[in-house]
Amino acid sequence: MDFNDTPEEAAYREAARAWLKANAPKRAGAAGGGLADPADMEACRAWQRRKAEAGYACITWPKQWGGGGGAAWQSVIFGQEEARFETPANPFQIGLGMCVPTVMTVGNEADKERFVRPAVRGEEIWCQLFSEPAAGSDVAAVRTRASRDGEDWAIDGQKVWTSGAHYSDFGLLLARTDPDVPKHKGLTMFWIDMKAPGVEVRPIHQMSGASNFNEVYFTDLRVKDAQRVGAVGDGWKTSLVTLMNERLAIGGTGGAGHRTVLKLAADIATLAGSAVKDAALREKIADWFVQAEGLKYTRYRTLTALSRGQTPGPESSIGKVVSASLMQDMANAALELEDQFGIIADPALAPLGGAFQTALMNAPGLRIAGGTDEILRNIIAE
Amino acid sequence: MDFNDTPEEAAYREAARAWLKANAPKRAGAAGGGLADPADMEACRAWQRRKAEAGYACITWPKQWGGGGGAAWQSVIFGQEEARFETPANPFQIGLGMCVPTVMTVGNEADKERFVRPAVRGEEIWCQLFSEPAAGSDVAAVRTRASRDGEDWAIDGQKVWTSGAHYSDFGLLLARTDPDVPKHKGLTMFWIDMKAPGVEVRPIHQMSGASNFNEVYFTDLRVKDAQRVGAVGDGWKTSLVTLMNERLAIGGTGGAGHRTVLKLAADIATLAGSAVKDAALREKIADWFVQAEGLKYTRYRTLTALSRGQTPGPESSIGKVVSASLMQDMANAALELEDQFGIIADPALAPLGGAFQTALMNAPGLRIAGGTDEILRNIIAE
Amino acid sequence: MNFDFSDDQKFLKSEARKFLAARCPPAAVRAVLDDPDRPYDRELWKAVAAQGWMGAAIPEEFGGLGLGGIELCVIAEELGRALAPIPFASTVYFVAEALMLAGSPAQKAKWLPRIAAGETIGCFATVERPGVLTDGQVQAKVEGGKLTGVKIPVTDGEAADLAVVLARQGGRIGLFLVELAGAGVTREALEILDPSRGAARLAFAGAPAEPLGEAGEGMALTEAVLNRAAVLLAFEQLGGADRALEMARDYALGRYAFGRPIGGYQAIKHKLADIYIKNELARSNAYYGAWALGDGAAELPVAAAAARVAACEAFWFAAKESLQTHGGMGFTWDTDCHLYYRRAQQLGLVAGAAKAWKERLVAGLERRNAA
Amino acid sequence: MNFDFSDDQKFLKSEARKFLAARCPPAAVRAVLDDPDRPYDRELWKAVAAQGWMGAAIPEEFGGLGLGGIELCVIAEELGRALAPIPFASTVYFVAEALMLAGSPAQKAKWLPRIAAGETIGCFATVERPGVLTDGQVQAKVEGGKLTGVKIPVTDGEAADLAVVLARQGGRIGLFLVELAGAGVTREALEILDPSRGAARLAFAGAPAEPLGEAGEGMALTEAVLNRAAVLLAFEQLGGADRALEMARDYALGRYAFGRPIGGYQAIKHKLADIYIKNELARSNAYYGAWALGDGAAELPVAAAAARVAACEAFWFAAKESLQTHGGMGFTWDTDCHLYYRRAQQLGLVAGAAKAWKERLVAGLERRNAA
Repeated sequence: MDFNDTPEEAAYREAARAWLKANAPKRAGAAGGGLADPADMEACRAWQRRKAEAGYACITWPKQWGGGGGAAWQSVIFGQEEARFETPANPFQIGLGMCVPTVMTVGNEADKERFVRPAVRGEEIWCQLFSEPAAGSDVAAVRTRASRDGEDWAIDGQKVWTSGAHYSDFGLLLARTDPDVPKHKGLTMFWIDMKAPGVEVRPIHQMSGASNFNEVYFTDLRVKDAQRVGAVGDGWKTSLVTLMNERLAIGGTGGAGHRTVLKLAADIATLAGSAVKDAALREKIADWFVQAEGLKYTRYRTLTALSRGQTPGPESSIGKVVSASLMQDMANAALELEDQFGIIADPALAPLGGAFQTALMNAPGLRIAGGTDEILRNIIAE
Repeated sequence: MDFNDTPEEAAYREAARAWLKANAPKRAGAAGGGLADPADMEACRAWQRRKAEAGYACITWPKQWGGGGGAAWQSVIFGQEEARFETPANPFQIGLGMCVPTVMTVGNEADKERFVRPAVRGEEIWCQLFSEPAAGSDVAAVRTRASRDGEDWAIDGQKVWTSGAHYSDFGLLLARTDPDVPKHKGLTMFWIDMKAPGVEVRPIHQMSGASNFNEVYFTDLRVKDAQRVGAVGDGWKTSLVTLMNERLAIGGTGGAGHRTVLKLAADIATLAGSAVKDAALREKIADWFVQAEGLKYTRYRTLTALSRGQTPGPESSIGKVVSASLMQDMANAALELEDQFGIIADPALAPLGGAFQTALMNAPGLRIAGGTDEILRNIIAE
Repeated sequence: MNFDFSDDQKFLKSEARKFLAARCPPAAVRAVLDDPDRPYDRELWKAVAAQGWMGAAIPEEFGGLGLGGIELCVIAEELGRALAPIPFASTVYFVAEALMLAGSPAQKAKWLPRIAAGETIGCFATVERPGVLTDGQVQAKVEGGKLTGVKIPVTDGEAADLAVVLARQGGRIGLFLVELAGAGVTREALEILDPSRGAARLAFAGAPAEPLGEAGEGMALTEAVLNRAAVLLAFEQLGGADRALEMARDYALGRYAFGRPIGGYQAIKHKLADIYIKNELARSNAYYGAWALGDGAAELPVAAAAARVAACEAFWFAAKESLQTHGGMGFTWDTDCHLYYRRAQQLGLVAGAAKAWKERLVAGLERRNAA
Repeated sequence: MNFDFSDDQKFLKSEARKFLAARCPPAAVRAVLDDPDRPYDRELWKAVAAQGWMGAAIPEEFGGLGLGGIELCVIAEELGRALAPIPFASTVYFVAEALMLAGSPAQKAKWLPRIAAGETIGCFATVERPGVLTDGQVQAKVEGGKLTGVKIPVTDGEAADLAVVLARQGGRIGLFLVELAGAGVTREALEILDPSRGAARLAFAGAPAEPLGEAGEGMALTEAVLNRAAVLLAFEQLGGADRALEMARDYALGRYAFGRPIGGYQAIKHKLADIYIKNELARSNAYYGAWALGDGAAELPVAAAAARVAACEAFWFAAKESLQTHGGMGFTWDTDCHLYYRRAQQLGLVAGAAKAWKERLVAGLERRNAA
């Protein structure tokens, strides 16, 4: 158990820090807006490409596919150092965290050759097409139909809650190929071209005003059998590979944390004096700190296990259950401190640029996207 | 909506108060110890008899059966006034709140004649024999067997969590009379003599040290068919009558409340000064107050509905779910205030006679007895 | 003792619900939400005025219906349930109550009939910066009958004709009446968490202001108004919380996952039960507050604080967990969950957050225990 | 960076678990619980001493094993899991740590070998009355090398040979070593929440006392000892919390209601998941505390506070909800749930309650942010 860098780690960290100082761009635009501005997206791609060229993208992946050929600890250290900079948003996370690893695990050689390198370099973006309107959190209830048409497949149906579909080049699709077997047995996975005819993407207008998610409609979309990922009927099993990667990929929630609350409190009055001296607030801050730190170190435990070649346990699933509610509670408490003034959402007028008002409106989505709290508790309990 | 007494209510209240002042005994012994001391039990019986003679026992029941022949509002007012006195424990509550009302609702005339009046006068005490080791909260899973033997029945099996069985004269028993029909259909209700041969009562040693509950074993217990309460096979339906009465009968939890915490806080230091000025504690006290008051007024709403001849809604079930956890949280917070000193359980040394240490050890039983929190949430949700 | 509404009050409640179901469907709320230039629903305001609701608790001599505080609570619950996008609370719970508490005969005679008729919209302008409202926060000043200073945020400040303003005069803090159509008033609409309601920044530069109540009584009067408003707002919150619970239950019963309605799963059932429990506790506290309000009881400060604390907790919990129960639908713009989520925050903050009311509650208990 | 135990540490852990499963079954805990005249399990104490655990973190020159703080954490977790009824924490986490922090060479040479050998039992006597330990609470006095005053409660005060006592001398607060077998010491066993452990009231009337550490450093040294003890106790709590979760899970899987195991119901499943989540967060915080302890890092005060806050919360929640999961069995004397329920309170209070540690944590964060 050691938090200090070994000499080797320290050297890697120093090199990463120097490279970041020389190369990190100013942050361009917020991810929250769905990357609607092309300039924002270009900044994201440019940063990913620069990292890939320096071996800092997909650090643990083989060099032959554009990765860094490095170890898990290098990935952790680079992540820690990158977090100190205000780098662009990361629309590649779903592709590199879930879809492409699935292709790498169960896809054929041609697909790996074709897709891995451009994804690493930020040239192609992926989305994940599992959720459906009638299925919700129950992936096995997928109804989107893939029917044989000679050697090819024809796809009809609808997906929903597809993050980033509006800017994605490819999608990993779960479809029903056999309606006559028990529901989790008749599924098959495909990759699809999101720009192909027969694919229609409709952004979902969220309560926060942004549109990060989409509905995606398929009308007689033609797909070659070569686009199949894994065997026919193995879609459910394959989706578990993807979702396991997802749970590992979802990191902290970002946003305003306990430090920000302390900052807010320093300027605010309560009935009994300054909020920063208010024991009720201080105890809450301690509780939040312990949760946030607990999550951080739980993540380190997961990474330690991975770096030793072990499979992480259920502790790797607790991140989102804890962090989303934490964000909501913290935002609510911060607004309570602002008292009547807290209703103001204008970033120019609200304390700290309206950080907590924004967090309050984003928290519900975070508690739901990627599996509700309830579904994750089931996963943890099993 | 009116909290003030009407002139009629005020007159009744004044008479009740005067009568209580003249007649209420000093409290004799605590109910917590399972009324092991015969003198304690005698004090309980004497007080019940005196109330019955003055028309203050079972105020809403007909006079012909020993009740007060009065209205629900009179019962409420007498209850409020009685609560101001330290009266003896109430071992009659299960009989008068659940068992005897069931006999009154579905029993035959002879049983009503035989049982109601002595129960009202505190001469005979009843217990309820529903729960079994393998059934837990699931009453329909009862296994205790009642077999036909000519005109009579022979009873074999075991009950558990029987409150007051060790001092009860009679018991209301749920037994399986037909094992061949679906499980909630083959049940029948009987009254039994707790002193009859074939009944063995074994007290359960609780974590708090007390023994309020018992295991009750039946070995070839002979019961006349006339002891049947309701039709053969109607036991499940009849038990619902009993349990509905139970939910109405369970009142507040008693024990140390928010006022006691304020009193404790006045004498105690925190890192930041006096506990009574500690905002974290003050906010908790406000939360507890709101819950406790909310329960009190919810009970008034139930009583108002009853006094208008309406059936109360599910709000009448929330009392125990809220109050048991409230008691546990409050005790835990009070011990936190006492800090290292809080481990001392000796009433002579612990602050406020160890009220919170006692509450802490009683709370788990309260959260479980009479249906766990989980079972009550199911009831509320349905 | 009687702890329920009377038959007349129940009739009023059911009529109000029918009226609002027809006049204030979710589409009416969204029309205000989606249009930044619409601070409130004028048609609904007129229709509500025609019902006489603004004057429900205003004496008949001032053009009101002369009903009691409890009748106003009944109306508040239904307005809260419907998320009515009108300046009712500011006008009725705050300004009309302030006038009835502290107004001179002339002030009452001038303004109460106009409020009762729906001709005057009011706003209560006390806050100047983040944090709990304390003496130190009040910088606005009246000199020679002219008001100078800034109030932000002022709920319904954009729509209002008449403001009750907290300000200093000669070192003492008092309440003042200011007509907003007059000179020296600048208003700026604010972007707020719940755009189905309106709020503004009001800047005063020598606006004519007349005292409301005694000089030096400003903080005490504000507290008295807040106590009354807290009970009425608690009923609005209760109405919203009950509706949020209904929405969650209806969704849960109609939605299937893993082959059965999600409402059949204990995780959802127990969540609904938890919402129900908080709502019922809030309802019981609100009823006690209503009695104290209607009866003018000395218990009002503690009863109002308890009603507010319970109602803030209940509506916030119901709104966020109802949204959660809706899953992915819950956080879309087109599902109504976020309307309740926003309104729960709006009502939870508008008369001061629960945190401050908890402190008031315990201080009240200490006074009571000492007495 | 490496955030897990080493293979050697894991081996130590599994050996410790096997050893305690054999030597410290629930029956051993109950034997102390049920007998007021047995303050601890002497046989277990001797067996543990033979393993060398008391000296795990004591340098070899003083008869210890010279392992690190992390190895002691490993042992603590297993002792906590087994609810070991021995004065290990008082002797090792408090007294041995105090000696290593502040002892003179002579004091170390005298006492550490005896502690390592299991010959000396220690206790840490600081508290005199209810509430957080502050300067003002310390009334015990040393004059001319003689101690006068009362300490209550003193965990393991009945069993101990050596006390570290917080007292005033010439107006300054310091720590003192007092041999309890000597003159001027009266002990009285206390009735406590967890009778599987022992505590006493210690009255001193001119008992010989020698200073431990600098005069005037008493509060600072106490805090330093508490920081170290908090991390070690967090591991005991973690061990207890994990065992409580296992008991709940095993019971839920074996218990049937309405035709299926209660563990199949979401209400129970989600309760188990909630316990698991708190336990894992506590584990992660405790690991960080262990690193800070082992490394002597400047982060220790904040890391120790975080470890303690998380561990107190986790063990209390696990103990009470595990008991609840057991239903009616849970609150009987004969089911082991109440042993964990009692121990959760005991460990949650013995080094000061979480409430006070939260304040320490935030004060530490403020210092860190200011730096």
